[in-house]
Amino acid sequence: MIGRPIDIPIRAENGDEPVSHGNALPLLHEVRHALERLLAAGEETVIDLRSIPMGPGDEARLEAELGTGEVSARLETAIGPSVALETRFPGVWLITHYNSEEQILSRFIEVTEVPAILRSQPEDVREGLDSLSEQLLQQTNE
Amino acid sequence: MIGRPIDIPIRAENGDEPVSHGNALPLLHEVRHALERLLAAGEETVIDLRSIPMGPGDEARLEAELGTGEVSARLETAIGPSVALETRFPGVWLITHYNSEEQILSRFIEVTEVPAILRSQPEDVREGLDSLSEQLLQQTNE
Amino acid sequence: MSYDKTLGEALRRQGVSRRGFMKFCATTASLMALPPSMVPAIAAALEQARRPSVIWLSFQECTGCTESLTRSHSPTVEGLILGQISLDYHHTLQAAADSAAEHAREEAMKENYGKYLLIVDGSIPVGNPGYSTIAGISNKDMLLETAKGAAAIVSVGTCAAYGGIPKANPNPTGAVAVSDLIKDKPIINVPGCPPIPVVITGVLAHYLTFGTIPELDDAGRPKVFYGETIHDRCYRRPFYDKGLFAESFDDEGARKGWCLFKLGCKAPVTYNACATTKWNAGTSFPIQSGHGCIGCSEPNFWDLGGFYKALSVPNDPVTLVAGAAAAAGVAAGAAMAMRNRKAKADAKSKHQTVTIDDLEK
Amino acid sequence: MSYDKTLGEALRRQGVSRRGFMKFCATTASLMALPPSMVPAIAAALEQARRPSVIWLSFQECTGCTESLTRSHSPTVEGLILGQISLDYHHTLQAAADSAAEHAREEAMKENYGKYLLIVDGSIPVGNPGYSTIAGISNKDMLLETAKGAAAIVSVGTCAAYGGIPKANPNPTGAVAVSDLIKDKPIINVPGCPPIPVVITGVLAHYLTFGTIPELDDAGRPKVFYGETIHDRCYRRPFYDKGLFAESFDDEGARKGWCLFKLGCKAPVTYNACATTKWNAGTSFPIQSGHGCIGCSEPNFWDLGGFYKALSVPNDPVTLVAGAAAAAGVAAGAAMAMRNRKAKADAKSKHQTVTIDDLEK
Repeated sequence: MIGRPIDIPIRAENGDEPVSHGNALPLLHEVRHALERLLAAGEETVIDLRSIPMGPGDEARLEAELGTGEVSARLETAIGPSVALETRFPGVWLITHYNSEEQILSRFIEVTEVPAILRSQPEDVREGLDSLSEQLLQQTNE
Repeated sequence: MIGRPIDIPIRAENGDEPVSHGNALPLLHEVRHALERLLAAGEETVIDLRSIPMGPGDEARLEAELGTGEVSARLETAIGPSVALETRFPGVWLITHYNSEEQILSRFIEVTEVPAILRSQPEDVREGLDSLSEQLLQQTNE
Repeated sequence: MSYDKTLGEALRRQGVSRRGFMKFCATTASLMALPPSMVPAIAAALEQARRPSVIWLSFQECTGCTESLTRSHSPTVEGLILGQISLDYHHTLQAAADSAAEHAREEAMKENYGKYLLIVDGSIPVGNPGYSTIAGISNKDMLLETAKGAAAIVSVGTCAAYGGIPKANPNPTGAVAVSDLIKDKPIINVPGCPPIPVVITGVLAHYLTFGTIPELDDAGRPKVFYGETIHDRCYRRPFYDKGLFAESFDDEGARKGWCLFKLGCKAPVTYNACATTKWNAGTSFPIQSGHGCIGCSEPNFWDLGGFYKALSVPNDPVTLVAGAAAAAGVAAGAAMAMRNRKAKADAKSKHQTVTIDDLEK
Repeated sequence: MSYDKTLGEALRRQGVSRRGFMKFCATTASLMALPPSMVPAIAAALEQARRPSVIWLSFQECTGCTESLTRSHSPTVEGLILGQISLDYHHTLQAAADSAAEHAREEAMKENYGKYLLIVDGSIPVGNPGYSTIAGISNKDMLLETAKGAAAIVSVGTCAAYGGIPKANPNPTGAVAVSDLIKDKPIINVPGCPPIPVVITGVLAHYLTFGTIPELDDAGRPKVFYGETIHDRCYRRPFYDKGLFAESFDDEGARKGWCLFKLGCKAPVTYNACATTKWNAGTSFPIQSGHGCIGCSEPNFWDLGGFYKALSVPNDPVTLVAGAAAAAGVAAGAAMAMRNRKAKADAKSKHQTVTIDDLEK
């Protein structure tokens, strides 16, 4: 994971295992319901992790529970990179947006077949097509 | 690029620029037409690069012309990894399937909003949901 | 950035792809504490948004609010928002001084009369105007004059919103809040000492996006950021519910991250977004570093009786509150508590023995 | 892998996700040289495919064909296909020998009579049967006996398909091809010395996928792999069209990768998939390494008059063929040529001066 802020973790006395404050588990239940809606009706769910109360242990716990799955994707944009990781539960994706200094801007769990941000957007496709046509025209004229 | 086979390139006498055999350009025209169909009707196109005659210079030329775009994704499966790269023309993706020894199995250009292989598949989502439910049940019982 | 270009056009010219714009919108929605389902509406609005005129007045203040905002000004999403609303006048940040700066303010007022957004930080001394003047003009006069042509006013920081530390006993300057002087304009209070940078940006983003001011609570604060107490959204809330408290700053409870209520934490009566938005790009917030909330976004927080004095001690919360949580049939957790208001309300109505209603909003 | 599980079930149990299966299907389609648009149909068929019984007989051969196939047998897509069709009998690869191995063959024949796929490599000596026997049985007798119960026969390699090198003048063993002895079964010829591994696997994948044999040309070869000459799909074809030839193996033309036609390349009369499928996981093929095609997948290739003797010399191809290509209004290129048959045919019909029709298939 790139550019994660430094946690100031409150640790249990054994010093190894971060204390979990029980905030990851309810979120996993929410993810479960979202997966059921995705399968039943194709309904997508986005959870803004900034809106969820999270202790340092909670976020580690959540990430550990979600694990990593088959797909990891990196997106480069003019306002910084983003990373979309499929978790070990297919259809559950963890999306982190970074600024150009690799600080986290926002973080979402998306329950979807593919995060919207990975799809090529018609506006960009149109622009790319224009530039390809231009390039081919130049080569034909050469 | 990972695990690319070693080319035995036939090079021009200056030794720098691989000779292009003119096979990349027609393919780019094909890509242009596919992009037009994608924009006009949402129609997707897949081109199997194994079916196209390619000299060493041609493939390098094609890759150079396509360039790299905003998204790079890696897929890990039980039969080896795959890599999906958006080219600098949004909607045009280069997909390479590798075996578990990272040798190329097959290579495709996909003209689509997102390569099918990146989408979470209903069969896998169902299996993941079952495993999440099982996991949550165990934690509730603990 | 010129006035006549939309934000969508401006970003596109800066080489921001549609995906980049989507990321900008998702982050802006998060900034505004709006649900991700509103992203398409936000995208449609932001794409057409045009740069508003903004005048920023700093009165009796410590520059902490301006620092808070400008410290978040890296080439980021916040940066893009600030770039889009870039200020016509900000005395502290402006290179020009005195009459030249005043000329800029007067020009901006004239050109955008009735349409500009006025941002104020600092309280206004009315006891002795000489305590704070700008280019020889008293704070009160400048505020009254500039407010006339404003579409709305944002009071940034607890000083502008409620008087703040200058107004603390014995209030030597006769400091008052913006809302004490202006009665005929919409005023958005963004309190905090300082306010969370992304909350300031979030309010500005709301204005930029929708051209309106967000929904406010009784204290004039945007509900979306100040709708819940820090206690209700605190990750340590489950320890409170189980009756596990730190009793001193170096005991076992402190080390284990238990609830800081008994050490004077004001989270149960403080409305702010610290517990979820956090500070320094989401790194932490006071409670996470082991110190109780001092309630800095509440009116008169300085005079509320001591930062280390507990609000009140809950009656045997172990059996009462934990029992209620168990009855609701859910895993205890602040996230769950927040997201299951109804279940909790049901549980409460069945358990009349719960006596700490004042803390259980 | 048991008979009663489908391929879909078997892969799933091995932890292959649906995405992995899609990748498997896309690669299998590519293997079979079928268009990607057929992937959904292939997926549906493969998912339900059940393991067929396969018997492999090796006669008068150099083991090159078996090597070619098994060298592609890493834990790959090919490996999965081979795993699924895993052999009931293969004399060369089998640990058991002689009577024990023969027993396995007889068992497989009895249990799957009329349904098994018979694969043969090597030619059959009929002049003196003593040249090649297995467990004391002559090759001819074993072929005739095993063929009786086969659903279809695959002749792997030029020896089994057309007699190959053993049949080359003066054919001391009286070698013949499978098709010389068997007249009442479908025979698929997969020639090559050796055949391209993925072509062997592609034919087996076709049988596994669809339960049928692919469409064949007049020489009994699957059209999908042997439908075009190597010349027509060669990346050096544009040089041929421009009349740029290497005249020796170390001249400027050779260094620049020009056409090897004048150095005896048999690509214009050789039907095979080398130019697109290539060898060693798509790395290269003879022409790419600077040597002409020797035509090893054609009948009697050994006796065709010398590997380094040019087939014929085109008549001033610079003006004639380049003129035709220009008339078609397209950029010259093998890919384009292949994909614009109609345009090329039109161009040819307008340019009757083109005299090398024997090369322009």
